[in-house]
Amino acid sequence: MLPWLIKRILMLVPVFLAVSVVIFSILHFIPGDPIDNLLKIGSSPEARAEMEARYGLDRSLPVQYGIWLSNVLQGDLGTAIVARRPVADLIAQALPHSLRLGGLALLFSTVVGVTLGVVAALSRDRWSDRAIMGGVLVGSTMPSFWLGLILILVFSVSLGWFPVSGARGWQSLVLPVLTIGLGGTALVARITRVSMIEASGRDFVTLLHAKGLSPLRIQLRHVLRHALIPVVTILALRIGWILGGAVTVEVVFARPGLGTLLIKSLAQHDYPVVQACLLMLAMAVMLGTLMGDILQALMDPRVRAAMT
Amino acid sequence: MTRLFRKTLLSASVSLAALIAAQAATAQEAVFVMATNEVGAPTYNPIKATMLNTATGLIFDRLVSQAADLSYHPWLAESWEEAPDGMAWTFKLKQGVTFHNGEPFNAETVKGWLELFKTTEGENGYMAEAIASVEVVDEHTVKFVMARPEPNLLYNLSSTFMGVVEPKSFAALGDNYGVTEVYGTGPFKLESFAIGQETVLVRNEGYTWGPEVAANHGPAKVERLTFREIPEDSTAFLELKTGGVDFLLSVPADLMGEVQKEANLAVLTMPGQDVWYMPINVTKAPFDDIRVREAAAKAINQEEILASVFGGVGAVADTFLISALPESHVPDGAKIKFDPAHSNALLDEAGWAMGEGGVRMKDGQPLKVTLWTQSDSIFRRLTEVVQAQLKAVGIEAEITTFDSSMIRDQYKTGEQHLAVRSYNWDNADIVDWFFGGDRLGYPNVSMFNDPKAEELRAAAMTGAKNMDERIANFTAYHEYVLTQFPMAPIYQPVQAMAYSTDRIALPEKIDAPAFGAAAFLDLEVKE
Amino acid sequence: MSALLELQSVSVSIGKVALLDGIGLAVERGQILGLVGESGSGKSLTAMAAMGLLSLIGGRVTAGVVRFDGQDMAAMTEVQRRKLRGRRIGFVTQNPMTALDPVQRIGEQVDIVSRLHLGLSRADARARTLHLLTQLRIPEAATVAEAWPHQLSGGMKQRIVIAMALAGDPDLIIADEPTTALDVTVQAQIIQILGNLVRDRGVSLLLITHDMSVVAQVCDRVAVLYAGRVAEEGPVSPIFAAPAHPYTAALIGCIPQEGMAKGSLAGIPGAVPSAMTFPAGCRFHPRCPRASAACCASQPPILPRGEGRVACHHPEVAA
Amino acid sequence: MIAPLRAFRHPQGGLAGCWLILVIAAALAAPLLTPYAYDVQNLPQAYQPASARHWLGTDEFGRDLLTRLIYGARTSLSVSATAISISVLCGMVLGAAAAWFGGWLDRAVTMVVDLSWSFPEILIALILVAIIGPGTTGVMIAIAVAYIAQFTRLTRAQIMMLKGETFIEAARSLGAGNAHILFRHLLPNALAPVLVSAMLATGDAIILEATLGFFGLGAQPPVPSWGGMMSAGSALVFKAPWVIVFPGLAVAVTVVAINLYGDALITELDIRSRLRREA
Repeated sequence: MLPWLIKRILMLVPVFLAVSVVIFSILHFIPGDPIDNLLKIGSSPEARAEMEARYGLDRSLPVQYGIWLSNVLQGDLGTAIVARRPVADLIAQALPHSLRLGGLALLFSTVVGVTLGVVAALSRDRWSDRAIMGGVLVGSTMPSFWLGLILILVFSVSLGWFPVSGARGWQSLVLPVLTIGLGGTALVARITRVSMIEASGRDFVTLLHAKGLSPLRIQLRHVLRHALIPVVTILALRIGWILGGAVTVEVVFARPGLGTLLIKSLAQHDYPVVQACLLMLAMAVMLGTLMGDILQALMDPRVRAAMT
Repeated sequence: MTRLFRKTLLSASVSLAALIAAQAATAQEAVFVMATNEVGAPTYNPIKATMLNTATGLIFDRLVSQAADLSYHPWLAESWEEAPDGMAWTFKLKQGVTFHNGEPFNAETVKGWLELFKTTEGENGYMAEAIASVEVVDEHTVKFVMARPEPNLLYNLSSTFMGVVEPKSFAALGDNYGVTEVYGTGPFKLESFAIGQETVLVRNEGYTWGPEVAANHGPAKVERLTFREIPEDSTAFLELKTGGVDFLLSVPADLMGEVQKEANLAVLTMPGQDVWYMPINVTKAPFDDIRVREAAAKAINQEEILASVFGGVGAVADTFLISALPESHVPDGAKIKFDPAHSNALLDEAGWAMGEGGVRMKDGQPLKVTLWTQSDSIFRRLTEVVQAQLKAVGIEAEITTFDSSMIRDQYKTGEQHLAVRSYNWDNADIVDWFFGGDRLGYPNVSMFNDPKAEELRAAAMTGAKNMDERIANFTAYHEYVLTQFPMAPIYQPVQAMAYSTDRIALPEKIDAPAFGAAAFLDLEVKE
Repeated sequence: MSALLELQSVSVSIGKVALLDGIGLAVERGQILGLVGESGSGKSLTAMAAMGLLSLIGGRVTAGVVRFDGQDMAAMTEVQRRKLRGRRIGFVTQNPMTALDPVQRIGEQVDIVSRLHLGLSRADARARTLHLLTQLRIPEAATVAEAWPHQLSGGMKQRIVIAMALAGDPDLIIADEPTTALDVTVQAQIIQILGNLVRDRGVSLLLITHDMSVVAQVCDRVAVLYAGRVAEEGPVSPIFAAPAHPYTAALIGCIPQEGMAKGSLAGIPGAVPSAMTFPAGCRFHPRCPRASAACCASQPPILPRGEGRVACHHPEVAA
Repeated sequence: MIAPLRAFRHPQGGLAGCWLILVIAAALAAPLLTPYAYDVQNLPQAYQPASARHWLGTDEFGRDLLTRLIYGARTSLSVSATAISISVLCGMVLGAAAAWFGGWLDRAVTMVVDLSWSFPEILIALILVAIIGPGTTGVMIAIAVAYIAQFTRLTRAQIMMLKGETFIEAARSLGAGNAHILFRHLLPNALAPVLVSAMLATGDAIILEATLGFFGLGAQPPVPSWGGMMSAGSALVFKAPWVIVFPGLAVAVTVVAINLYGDALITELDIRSRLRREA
């Protein structure tokens, strides 16, 4: 498995390079110039040129890219143009918040989603199945900012259980995690249910029944195990999705995090920060795919076999 | 290795002590929410920044303080004297003052600071422009040699931008100054700062040199202040309502009623320093025609806006300056007031005839203009009303919303016809800032560059030998600008703050134009 | 003593579609009953009905009785039925490639049967598994027990499935086309193994197949199924000597040769009609060389004939 | 083309279909349905709760909320549907080309698609709006691009699956050219799953449009869109909750309806397994 892992990681290198090119170049299409924020109004073109030189914006794009990439590889994400401090500091401030929120949301949607999916699959086509899948559908069709606002209105304003905004203590995580988690729950529950039903129809399940095993044991010990393989793969693939998808929720709850940092920097044309944020997300995505593959291998001997 | 170990141990014990101290201090701490127009200030560097928040004024003291009646009083300067010809100022400095990093405050540091202020690249240099050089008379006396008389000097010295900076650390820290570390002489020290999120200040225990206008000269009564930045007013209000924060440094007019509904919340109002207005781009057709500008300006129904958008709190604006300033007292004829009949007549006269669908037409072209605003909800709401009011005289305005931090760049393109903006300043030199011919694009969003105005502007900015002359010159400049209709004044709010009466005890009187150092020195937290 | 497994006029439907119509057959103790028919004639459904597993595919018995060892399966609780499955009835599936849980080791999949039904400990169950595997002539049984299903060949997997069926020490094995998915050489081995089981262990066997040659090889009796009905049933030798039903005759007449498509009978034109379009009268009549007006009009009753039974309006006419 | 009608026979599909028809009809006939204009302010009437005159109440400018909701449907539905149509067209071309020509093109397309699929649509759209600029057109293009990956993936998978089928082999052996096979055989057969998932994606696009509207990036005032209405209402949620509750419900109910109807359609077209492979 180790050679496979090394090969797999090496395969990420061209992907990383491609992503870095996309991230680097896309931002140069954004109209507006961060230098404008820095220059004294009415500054001379010389002052402007000097400022551009200072941030390396006067070189050709490929050269800028080369410099940027080599800096990034050395762990230097540059200096934020508007915030005037190392981008790494900003990321270091934001990332823990995002990881906490994203991680908990992932955990929530996995646990709740799988549970609901299993219950729905076991009670297939009965009212409990319909109720769960209906609830899940409705849950997934509510815009997350709207859901967040409604949750604030109910649980913070009316009931006073949780803080309205910010990131102070675990209480402030409950509503944001719930807001993001509910959307993810729908996805997980749906995939779990479908995979369970699909797996239940497989030949080996008939034989398990013929062996006299109890249906519950068959469902939980065998069918669920198979059903979880796609669930885990998709969840791992969606790590970046969950981190980035927290944007709206972070804004609604006025929480610090990669999303708010990205939105703000995007609005301010603070290239180095936007680039770093996107790079972080892209790396989370790549890491997610890798983890998905590893988890799949751990869960399925056939995949393991294909690796060697 | 051992040194490293000892260092680690030391820092660990220090941080543990700090932690325990922080725990003990929780009783004497309060959480504030920054005013929405101060959200996102990137630095606490008063020399470089174009935007400074309330916390800056608590870190840095100024030489001069201002009372509610706008008169000047001692702070770091005990007394001062202006030469009869206005060409020199002598300041006697308070003794025993130290910076947060232990450096002494004296004539040398004032000289060092002002040199930094004049030489550092930034937009604030004009405030010290009239000072030719600084002479150290003795350790506690400093003399400003002037290049020209500057009646506005005391105002400038009382502004947060001229908070006295410790020069050595400023030079040493470079770009990190004001971001990671910052040293002033103020009643509070910076503990932590996350841009756009939160600033924590702790009490300067040795502080005894508070401004004359404060009852308590130090140290402050509250040990620890947390300033949260919440961009959305309604979120901030809900935080206050649910006890998440103790004090909102700004409350929009439409939420004041909501605050008053709550038994344990109260509103604090102070005279406003803001003006909301609609800049009109004079270079962009059809607004290159002064008649069309006047028509647009007079289509704005300030009374309706005051009543409906701002719940009747505050006052209408009919000049560009807050009415507390003497320079705002221009003849009635120069004031810009709602007059739809006149607007319609002017548009007819300019050849814009009323067309179908209520939009005026000329040469087959509809009277369609762009109207820019920023994404904060109050701006969007006001802009929509402005849009409807323009529509009423046949001008169709198309709104484009920009992020508030981005809109300044956008103005530099000069592509907008109209915009809705606000400023916060209590000095007449704001007319120069927004209509000076050398600041086209931004801040001169109106792209106003008029030879006569430039003459009047020079006289107002640099030609006055004393305050009376300055007021007269600025009034003339202001009046002329108004008659050219490069903008339409809309509204002047009051400064409204909201706080929890369970948690906060305000001083009886806040003798300052704004809720700053003086108020924070006297403020108490209830147990 | 009654038959070990007995189906009396069993009808089965899935949803509203009636698929089996009055099936009657019996597996005597120590005997092998061959159940023959083309694809779609209802063989597997009969097996599921015998196992009491129709609910898995959404089917149910609408009429008739399934008796195992004299007991009515319908009268049992689900738990009782579960105790029959694996313990007294072993099941060998059609496709060994998909019959094993791909993410569980071979040994564990066999062990569970004896642990569950015979109450053996983990270690004893493993010992029994290894013993069974050895008996089924699986080389290096211990290694195989630790292997994953994907590491084994089809024939090997089918032996594992047979081992699983035997692990509970059953009285009856139902083998649903156990050789269809396998190579011809392997097919012979598997059939031989199954045949030996009956001889050596006294197990009864319900062998479902479409292959008349297999029936001729190992079965004591044979039941021919066509479109959800029993066409003919009886001891193997008389039927092979003189099949009464034209369908039986056709089946015998075209014992598949190598290279023929599986599941089809090239000798008989047409195909088994689907359950939605069963013709009236004798369901075989559209393909039957002897078909008469009576065949179109009415369904032939199943009547005793010699030691067996046949359902045909024209059983006398020689093929 | 009968399947869309047959989907009405499912109780949920029928109900959902009726709601969708209702919403679309209301959006089309907006001026006939309401006596109010969506943009005329009546400031003294601001923040009125539901009443006989204003069935859903009024917003912060005293405008009738129901009127704005109906006109808002115009914006929200047309932006989402147009965006998804563009997306489907581009995705089908890309996916078909990748599947058909294979090789480096396929690898490149697959990589880009896989990667962008892992990013939330909202992020892609936000960045694109930053590039294009706010407003209806910007949002439309942003949404379109954000969903291209999904349809490229789906089309590619369908074509890959169909490529191996006998009728394609038959066409090829009859001497049909690439273009002929691609346009006459492969794409039409791949169409049903793509169209159904396009319909489902339109639901997601409505949410995305609303979210962009919430960030103030969608239709500019006074033109109403569901997201824009909620964005304005979010500041007043405790004062006039109806301003945000009703547009939110409109989004949720419409998207649920699209999903239920789509589900019925999938059942009718019997393409569940073909879609699932792509889930």
